[in-house]
Amino acid sequence: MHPGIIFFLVILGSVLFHIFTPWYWTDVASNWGGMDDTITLTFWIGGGVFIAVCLFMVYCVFKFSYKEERRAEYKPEDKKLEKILTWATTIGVVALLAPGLVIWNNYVNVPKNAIEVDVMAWQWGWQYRLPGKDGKLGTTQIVNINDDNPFGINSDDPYGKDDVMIQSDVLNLQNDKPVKILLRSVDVLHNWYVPQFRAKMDAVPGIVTYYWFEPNKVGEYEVLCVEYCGVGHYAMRGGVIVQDEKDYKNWLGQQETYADLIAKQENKEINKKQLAKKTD
Amino acid sequence: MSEEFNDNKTIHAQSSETISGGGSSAAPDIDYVRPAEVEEQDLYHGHSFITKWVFCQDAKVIGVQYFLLATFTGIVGLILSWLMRLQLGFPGAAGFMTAEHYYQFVTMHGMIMVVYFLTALFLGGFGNYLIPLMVGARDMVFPYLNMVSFWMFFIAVGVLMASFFVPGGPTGAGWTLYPPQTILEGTPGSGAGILLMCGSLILFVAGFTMGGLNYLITILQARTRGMTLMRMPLTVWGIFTATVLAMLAFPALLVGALMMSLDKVLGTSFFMPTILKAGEVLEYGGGSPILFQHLFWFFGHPEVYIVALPAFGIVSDLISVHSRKNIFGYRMMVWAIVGIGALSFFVWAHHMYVSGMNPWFGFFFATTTLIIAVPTAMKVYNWILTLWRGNIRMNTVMLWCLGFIVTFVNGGITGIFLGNVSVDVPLSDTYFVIAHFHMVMGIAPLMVIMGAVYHWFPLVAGRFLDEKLGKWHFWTTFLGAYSIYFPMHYLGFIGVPRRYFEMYDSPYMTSAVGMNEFISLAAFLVGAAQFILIYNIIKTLKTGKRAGSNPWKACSLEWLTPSVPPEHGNWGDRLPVVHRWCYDYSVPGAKEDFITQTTPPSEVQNTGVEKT
Amino acid sequence: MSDPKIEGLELKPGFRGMAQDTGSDQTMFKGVHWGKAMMWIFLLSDTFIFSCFLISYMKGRGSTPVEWPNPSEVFALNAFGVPVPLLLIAIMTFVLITSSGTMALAVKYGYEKNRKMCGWLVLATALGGLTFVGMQAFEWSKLIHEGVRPWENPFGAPQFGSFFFMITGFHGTHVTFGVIFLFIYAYKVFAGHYDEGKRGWFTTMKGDYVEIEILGLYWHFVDLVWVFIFAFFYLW
Amino acid sequence: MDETKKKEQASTHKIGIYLWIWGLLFVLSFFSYMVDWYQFQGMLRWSLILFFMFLKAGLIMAFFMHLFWERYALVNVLLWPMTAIACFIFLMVAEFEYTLFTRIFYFAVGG
Repeated sequence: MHPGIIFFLVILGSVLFHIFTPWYWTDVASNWGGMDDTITLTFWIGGGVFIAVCLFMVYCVFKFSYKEERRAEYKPEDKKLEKILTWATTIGVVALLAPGLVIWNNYVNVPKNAIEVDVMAWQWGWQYRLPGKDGKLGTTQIVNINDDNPFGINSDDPYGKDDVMIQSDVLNLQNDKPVKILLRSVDVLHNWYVPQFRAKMDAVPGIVTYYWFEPNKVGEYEVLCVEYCGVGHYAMRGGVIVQDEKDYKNWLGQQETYADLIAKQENKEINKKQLAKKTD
Repeated sequence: MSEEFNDNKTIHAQSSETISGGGSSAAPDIDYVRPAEVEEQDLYHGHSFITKWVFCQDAKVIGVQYFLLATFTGIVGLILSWLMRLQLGFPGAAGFMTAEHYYQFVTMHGMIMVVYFLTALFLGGFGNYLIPLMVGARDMVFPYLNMVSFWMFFIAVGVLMASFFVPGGPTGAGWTLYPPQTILEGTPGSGAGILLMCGSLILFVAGFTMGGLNYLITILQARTRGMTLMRMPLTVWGIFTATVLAMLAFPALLVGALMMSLDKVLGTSFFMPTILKAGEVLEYGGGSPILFQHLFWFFGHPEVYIVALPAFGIVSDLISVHSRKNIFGYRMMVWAIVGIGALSFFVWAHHMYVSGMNPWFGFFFATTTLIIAVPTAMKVYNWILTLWRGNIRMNTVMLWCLGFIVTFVNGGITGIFLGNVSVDVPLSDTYFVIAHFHMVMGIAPLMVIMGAVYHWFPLVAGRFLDEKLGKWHFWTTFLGAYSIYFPMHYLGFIGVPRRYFEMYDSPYMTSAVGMNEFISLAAFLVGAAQFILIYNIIKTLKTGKRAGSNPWKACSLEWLTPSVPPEHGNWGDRLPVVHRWCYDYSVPGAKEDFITQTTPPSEVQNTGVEKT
Repeated sequence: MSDPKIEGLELKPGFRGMAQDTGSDQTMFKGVHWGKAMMWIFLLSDTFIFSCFLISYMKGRGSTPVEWPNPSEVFALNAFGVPVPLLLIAIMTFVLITSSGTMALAVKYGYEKNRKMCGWLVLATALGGLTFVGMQAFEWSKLIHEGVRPWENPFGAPQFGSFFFMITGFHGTHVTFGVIFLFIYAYKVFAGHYDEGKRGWFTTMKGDYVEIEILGLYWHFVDLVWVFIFAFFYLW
Repeated sequence: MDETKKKEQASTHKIGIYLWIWGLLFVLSFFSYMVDWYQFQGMLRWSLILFFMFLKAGLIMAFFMHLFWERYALVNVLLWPMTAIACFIFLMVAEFEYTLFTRIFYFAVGG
């Protein structure tokens, strides 16, 4: 069999695989459908180049196979052809880059009405914190973290008192409402990623990173850690539940705030003291 | 010792008397080449076994030494990849495999393949063997330093391999070695393992610097008469540019490795912020993990091109020789290599789009990254335009080149996905990335290495490798590797994250099980197929067909040595004089379909040869 | 070091000359000795090492919210009972520049094949370097005595000590290697190796006074790096 | 002056130029020391420091390292790679400002 045939079959197989693949992205469940569109565009342009180049190669292999009596063409360069190809490629590249940059501009500029969510990562788990009535998260420090202050909120920060604390790896979000995910880590790099939302960013110890999205499909999603974070990396999961406004408000009302926690601790202290007094 | 040097009287420095004419006055002599600028090089000729084959100063022997040692580390890397694929395809099939082991294998596989296999093989192996031959030098300019370079590499490999046997094992922090992970208690190999890794890298960089200085100065300052830069084979251009990149990029790795070691040993906080580990706040504070990522990728991205550029260069030569046609658009090819090399220093943070760096960098790096696509695409066009109206020999070497074109174009296109910042967001840290970089800097350069082995083996050993075995080797490798990495992209689309020890508990990922099994089986097959080459080499060395001088009818200098395989000193009594570029194939009107670089113009008058 | 004479080629000046050199055969750097070209490329690579160190220092210092110690006070030295800021550093700079000057003259006399002058100047450079290393050792011990450690210090951000010891240590290592080679080369000059063209110990190349220039390049580079360290570490 | 002597002189430089540069380096070092002595602050301090630094570095490279007399092929090979360093520096300045911002904004004690 002529090798060209096999190369042709490889190209054909690649195209067919792409068309009939059962493995493809999950349905997008956030506002980042534009990323999927850019990927599709890249597939059209890039795939077109791939097929064209490879088919041309296969054609040459068939057409110009070695013959003792034939001489190859002698043509060191063709300035005009090279110029055309350079410009065509440049145009293709610009066509790919432009939408990419537009979406990135959207990605780094968070809408004003986004709810901030503090996602705190450690080896190996997540917990979340939502702003209270004042709409602002309190500042934190890792050294403050202990059993009484699981998020390390600075106690003298007035914004921190009403912060809602969710000590579970499942986060509830309101449908059609933008969220700004503020990521921090107490030990190593992590990355809070829901494939259906498309967006991701590393959580880096020592700084706070962010990204935003707007969930637009009610449902339950799985959170994966996608930045290698040690031997438990593959098992570091979490969850997101996207709810309607009513369900969400309902859920939010049941959560404990930092002030609640402090009060509880103080009550415990008082009870203890009273108990001690009684036994005296 | 002095009798071991060449006596200057036996090898003449070519003075101006040995060339005819002066190119001026009476009869303009078209064969005129300027007189020698630099004195003849004295060489140290070893006599004992040790000085001839072990501590040898002959670049060709050093090249083969590099090749063998790099191949050895490559086989170690291959075995590690088998173990990883065993776990991924058939979880639990290897009973001893824990998550610790898995991550250690991932790390070592990555580092070995990128640095100790590909870099060492292309620059140390092919660079040492081919540069002096291709530019017409007697040897590298500093043979002693060259020898030390190899032995530093040897020690570096030894230190790296030693980490398998220390308590805690080798480091398991991923080949990118991102802190704080790398040096935190609980990460596999966070003690001796990471220190040995850093030490080994520092040794490698030191050794490589010695070799790299040799390659650069040999190419820049020791070319033979008539050999201009624009007459050099693209192989030399590729290796040259890659070496420049290495000289300027490895410093960042060296600094990163050194600072990481200090963080580990002295407890400094270069990369270590305040960390809460198991309820305790560690004694670190104030450092910046992202700084390491910048240093690492300031090295890491040029490193990609350190591997790719020699492959570009070599494959250009192979395609040209075996399609009996000059490489199309030579000047464009040279400028593309140089341009890609220069640009590669301005794109590093496209590996860090979702790392939490300053988000505005995304715009800068996406733009610079996609600019690189233009010269790269030009190279691809020129390869296939070289085939156009050629006279293509469909031998094993050509097959590897065609395999390279397919895999490289495929991997290059997926690179555009990942370089374009917002497309990278959903795809980064998934199997798409794994598939992309294995296709473009794993399989594609490997195809070139194999092609180069089949091409230059007749020069190194004087015998042809067996074609039939070679074709088996090619088709299993190409089809197998393609069916490993092409479908793997689609697993990345689902969202299967990389560096997962096992992953089948998520509902939408269970669909990947069957594909993972298939990929693993293909990986076993491809790995095993590489041993065909080893068998082929052993067989050929005993019974292979003798090649004789210039068996491929090539034009470039390395085939024109007085003896095959070339001896120490390469050129016998006289250095060659070069009159043309190395791609004068199928010149109209010429007697044969190639004109060697040393053929003077007076012998090819009345042909359609163009002045170069 | 100055325009070489290349047979069969008229060297043009400026950028046209550059294009011509690049396009010509055999050598790109016309008339530049192999060893000298190698040293230049090596120094380029070394520049990248020091740049990476200094960039890391900049990033580390810039991103810590903890106050950075004031180098003007930390490195002050008591002279006649008054603390003089950066006194020792100023003297160290003085010594290093002095040695750089003697080295430059050594290269000059080397090219004139003035064995005696060249030898003495190389020796003087070596002694200058030795003084510098000695003073650096004194500075280190003073700081260590004051409680500065690579991982902490009593004045402020812990990274101060880390970067200080690492960068000056790396520079000091360069100086130390330079001093060792300067002594060796001083011996070789006095022994006349460069006059008779004696081969080196490990190389097949014949000795030539160009080796003094090569060593000089290295030594001036060490001085050059100090200029940057002085500006960024002590004056910032 | 006969031909051979001219050639001899062409390959080496007059001692005066070295002494000049040497002296200039001392003076410039003294000036940059004075920047600290008089405790200039802000932009003035920075521009003076950088000015003296680059001037000193330039003098050392140009005359002590003979770059001024070298052919442009070598000079350009040495200086162009510095653009990569410059790019690295500019980006790292942006990076440390961003890092410092997030640290102060999210971690600073008190609201």
